Amino acid sequence: MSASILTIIYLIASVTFILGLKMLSHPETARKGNLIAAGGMGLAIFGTIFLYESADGRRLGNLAWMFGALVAGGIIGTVISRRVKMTAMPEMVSLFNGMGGACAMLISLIEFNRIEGQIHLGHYIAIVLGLIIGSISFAGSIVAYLKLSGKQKDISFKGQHIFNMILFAVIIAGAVLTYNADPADAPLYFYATFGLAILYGVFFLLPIGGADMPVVISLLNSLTGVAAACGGFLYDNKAMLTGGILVGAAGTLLTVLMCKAMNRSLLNVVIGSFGGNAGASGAVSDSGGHYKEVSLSDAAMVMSYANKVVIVPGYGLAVAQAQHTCHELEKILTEKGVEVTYAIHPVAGRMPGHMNVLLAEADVAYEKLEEMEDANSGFKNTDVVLILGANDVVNPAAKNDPASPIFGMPILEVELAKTVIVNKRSMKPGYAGIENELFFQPKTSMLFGDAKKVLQDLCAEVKAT
Amino acid sequence: MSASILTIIYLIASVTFILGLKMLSHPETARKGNLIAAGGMGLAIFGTIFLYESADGRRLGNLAWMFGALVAGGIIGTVISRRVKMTAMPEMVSLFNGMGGACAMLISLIEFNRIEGQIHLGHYIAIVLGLIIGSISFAGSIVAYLKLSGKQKDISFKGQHIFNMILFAVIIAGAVLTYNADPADAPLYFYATFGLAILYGVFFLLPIGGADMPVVISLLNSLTGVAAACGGFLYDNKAMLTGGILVGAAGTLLTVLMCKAMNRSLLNVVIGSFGGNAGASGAVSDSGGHYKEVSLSDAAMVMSYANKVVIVPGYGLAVAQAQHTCHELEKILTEKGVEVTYAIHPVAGRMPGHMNVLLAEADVAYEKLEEMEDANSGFKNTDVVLILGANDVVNPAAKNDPASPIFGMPILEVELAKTVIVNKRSMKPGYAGIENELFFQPKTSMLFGDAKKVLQDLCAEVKAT
Amino acid sequence: MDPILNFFYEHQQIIYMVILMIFLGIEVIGRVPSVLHTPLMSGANAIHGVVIIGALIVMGEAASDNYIALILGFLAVVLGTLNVVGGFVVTDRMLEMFKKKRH
Amino acid sequence: MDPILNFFYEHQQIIYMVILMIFLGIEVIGRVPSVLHTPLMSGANAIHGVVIIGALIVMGEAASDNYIALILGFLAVVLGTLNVVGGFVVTDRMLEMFKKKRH
Ligand SMILES: NC(=O)c1ccc[n+]([C@@H]2O[C@H](COP(=O)([O-])OP(=O)(O)OC[C@H]3O[C@@H](n4cnc5c(N)ncnc54)[C@H](OP(=O)(O)O)[C@@H]3O)[C@@H](O)[C@H]2O)c1
Ligand SMILES: NC(=O)c1ccc[n+]([C@@H]2O[C@H](COP(=O)([O-])OP(=O)(O)OC[C@H]3O[C@@H](n4cnc5c(N)ncnc54)[C@H](OP(=O)(O)O)[C@@H]3O)[C@@H](O)[C@H]2O)c1
Repeated sequence: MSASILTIIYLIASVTFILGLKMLSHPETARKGNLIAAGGMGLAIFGTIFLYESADGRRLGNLAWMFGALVAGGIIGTVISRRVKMTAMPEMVSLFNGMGGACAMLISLIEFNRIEGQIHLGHYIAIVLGLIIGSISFAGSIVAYLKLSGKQKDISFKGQHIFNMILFAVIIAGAVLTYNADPADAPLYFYATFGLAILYGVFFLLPIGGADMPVVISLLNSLTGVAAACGGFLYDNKAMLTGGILVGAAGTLLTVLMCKAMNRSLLNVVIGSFGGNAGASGAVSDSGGHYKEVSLSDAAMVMSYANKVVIVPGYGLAVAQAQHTCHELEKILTEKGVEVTYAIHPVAGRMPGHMNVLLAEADVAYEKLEEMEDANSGFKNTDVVLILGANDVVNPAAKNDPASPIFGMPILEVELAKTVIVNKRSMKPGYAGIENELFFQPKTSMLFGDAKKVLQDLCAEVKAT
Repeated sequence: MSASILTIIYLIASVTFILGLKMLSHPETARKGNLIAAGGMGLAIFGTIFLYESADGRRLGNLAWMFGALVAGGIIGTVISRRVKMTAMPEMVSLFNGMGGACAMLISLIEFNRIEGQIHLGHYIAIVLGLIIGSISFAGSIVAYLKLSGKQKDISFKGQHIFNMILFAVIIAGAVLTYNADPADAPLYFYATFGLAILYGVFFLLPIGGADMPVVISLLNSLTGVAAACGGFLYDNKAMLTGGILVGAAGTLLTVLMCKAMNRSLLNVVIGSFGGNAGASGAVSDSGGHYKEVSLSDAAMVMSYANKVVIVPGYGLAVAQAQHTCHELEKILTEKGVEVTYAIHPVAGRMPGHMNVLLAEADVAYEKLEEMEDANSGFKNTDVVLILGANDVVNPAAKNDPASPIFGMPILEVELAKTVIVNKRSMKPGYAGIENELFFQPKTSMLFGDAKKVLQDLCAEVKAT
Repeated sequence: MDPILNFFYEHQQIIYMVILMIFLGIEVIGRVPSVLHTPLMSGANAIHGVVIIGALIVMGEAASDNYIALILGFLAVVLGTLNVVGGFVVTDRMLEMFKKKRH
Repeated sequence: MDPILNFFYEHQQIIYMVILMIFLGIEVIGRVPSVLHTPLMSGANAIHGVVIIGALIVMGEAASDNYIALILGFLAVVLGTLNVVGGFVVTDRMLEMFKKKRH
């Protein structure tokens, strides 16, 4: 009886997951979708607590512990995620993803201890897969989190990838050994496998550059999905199975789509080809070429008398938290009759849609944001392009220099505009860690300083003129 | 062993069905998709013949009969469908759909006779549903076929819909009775249900006007899908189940999409509101208003000296089989430096995409076909619109006259063009069976005659000028 | 109530499959341009010809002296084949037309 | 070979569900605009928090004196909840931003 009600509850949950994900991928319905999925999740959770019956027909016990855990997790989760700054979102996602991985991992650990005598192969696979994938995604996510929040630099050493592959092979071997070993030493192998999986997760992430993090997080995300699905197989639980696989599949596709947007192949994201150099940014910079600077007042002047100004926000704007000031400047210029729009590069910043989230946070009107294609067609009749802490996304090398690591990535062709004003703090390169010839072009002039500070001054100056 | 191979085969088949349908809905991949699905189907069929094992582990017998049937069906099917004229496609689809329905129906009949003693409710439902749905879709499709090929007029009588509903209720009752009746008279009820289902199929289709046929065929199509799914449930056969449901779902959506395109609600398609009058076309026509005619030579003249001519093909072009001549005219005009395009209304003709199929058959270049939206925006700087056997799709009443049965249906706004030349054989109305005020507008002039004949003469005339 | 619940419980796998297929069916053709409505309908029509499998099974399981079953089965297989073969061929012919357009 | 075949045979339902879900997962987010990549990732992230159900089950089935299991289970549930709650809240916050844009 209650068992069949539970099946229906799980069925509903699965449906809400599918619907939720579907709605999440359309701007109008996204938010509703998220809530729907959340609702289904809640249903599934409480359904399980009150209706689940184990094989021998017993209900779940230890309810006190359970609710304790739920409340604790619930409160912590809400607080953290309400507090976190918009710009720290990727870290957050990564962190929570890690939690899910850890959860799957722990389940496998416990289940392994509950095994008595010979175990059905299918179940063992589910357990050990859950353990391995869970651990990898847990360790990986934590490293990703540390990196994104700047607590951990990229580390890469010669033959790292061969090392990783070997490590992975050993893990598989461990899993097989555990199954065939006699009960006495099975645990030994099992925990070894566990440890190695954690290790692999760490090494897997170490070399990957911050620029590639979102992609990798999305990858780990789909991994966790698969881990959850293992649980679903283990408990023959449809909600877990469908939810897990759904995320596994969608996540994988999403990862690929992200790579496309950044013009990277998944493979060399994982091998961390250029992301790797990221840490080494400083090194490359300050080399040759002549660039001219522009004074605040001149910059203000040029913009106030322009017909069309396009603002190109980048990572720098985000770190400087200058979005509000930027919106300020936009309003002032608009009052002066200048047409101001924003050119949004899909991978500007550190996460996809980073700029949209950022500017939306500052109440910038949706209509003012132009996607890359439209922006590029608009530049030729633009008087001034104001680049705020963007670099790679406006680097002509992506078009002109086949040798460049970012060659082929679609960019904002700002050099089509009459004048280009670039705000950044120095001549240091961006995440790709490469020189940007744009800065040395005659029509470009640099406006050094922290984005926020500069924008405040610009506002003042423009008001003045 | 062979059983498990068969499961895999069925799995592959299901996947090809999904992929096939997916690819079928994108112009580039459509044809490949069709072949893939066909491949999967073949696999499933031969897999079944050679690997299927009944519950008691016996292989299938009567192979001679089987192959006989397969060959017979195969040959007939290929020949008919190779022969049929492009414009008779809807009939064909309807006919083949009927075959599928009949197949499901026969299966249920046989299975019913194989029942010994008390039957599991689930199975009975599968059988009787298969019978009812199969029969309805069989009978319905045949009627649809007869109507589309002009062998059967629309028939509607007062309270037909109430009658149908009652009939349907009786059918359900019959199904229930059969289950509860004692084995002796069960067959009686069963065959009664069967007969009534056939009857229902006929009555369901009788009132529906030819204009609505494609929609209804699509509806019957998804019904047959469900019938197939019943078989899948009956034999616990995944290929049938997935394939059937897939078509059932996709078919239903497609039906709705078609209605949208024709701006009809599914409900009043089924209630056959205006489709009904269609038969009565002649009646309404020839009433009041003044229209002027244009001579062939004048028409030719106007077009040869126009800068932009837009051809609006309609059902009349199809029945006249004038697509090739039409293409001819287009080429001649183009040589004369006239810009010629075709304005394609989504529901012009008698099946969606009818005009595209037709013109493509005549090798008209894809680029020359304009979808309704683009066409409408182009008309204002069009010199001559040449309407070939189209009527409802250019009837301004759809925009202006809330009383009109087609009010609200998006139309080609040809009256925006400088001059409109309408070719049809008389002042008779089109499928909606209503007057078309366009014909009486000052800028419109009629060019009576069979589309093919008229076009041939036009070609000659234009060449001459 | 109870029997229904049990039905759900016993056939949950099937029910899941049905629901997932429904979603897929809708998702998969969601963005079909109206030009392709007819070929798509025809293609789908061919696919539900899979019902022929059922026909093959009943006919193959029929006792070889049970002529009613054999004849009905024979008919069923013929009709099913018509649905399948006719369906796919017609669809292919229609799409051939569209093919032409692509250059 | 044989064991694999049998595996297919025994678990065909599950395998079907997995494959269908894969299709659905791909179909469903197929047309997501790059703007929504992050919220979508975050939403998906919340959904795989469904793994918490497993945690609840192990913890609920643990003997009430088996402290290792209880503690690990407790941890698992906490972490799972974090994944679920955190995930959905973060996603909602991100989308709130987009919401604003709609006027
Ligand atoms: N959006 C995504 O999804 C995503 C994901 C992964 C990777 N990425 C990668 O990240 C990069 C994004 O390109 P981007 O042009 O936005 O950023 P970028 O190429 O990393 O350049 C950012 C620039 O901002 C400047 N900057 C830093 N702090 C600043 C501050 N406080 N005020 C003013 N300027 C400051 C830096 O120069 P100074 O140090 O001289 O100030 C730096 O050159 C691309 O390579 C993209 O592939 C993006
Ligand atoms: N495409 C679809 O999917 C679909 C499906 C269902 C219903 N419909 C309906 O069908 C209608 C299609 O509109 P339509 O404008 O294409 O066709 P229509 O409104 O039916 O008009 C066709 C016209 O062609 C003329 N005609 C017939 N034979 C001719 C010939 N041999 N030479 C020249 N003219 C000839 C007829 O007038 P004469 O008799 O005076 O010649 C008739 O007025 C719409 O009402 C639509 O809703 C379409």
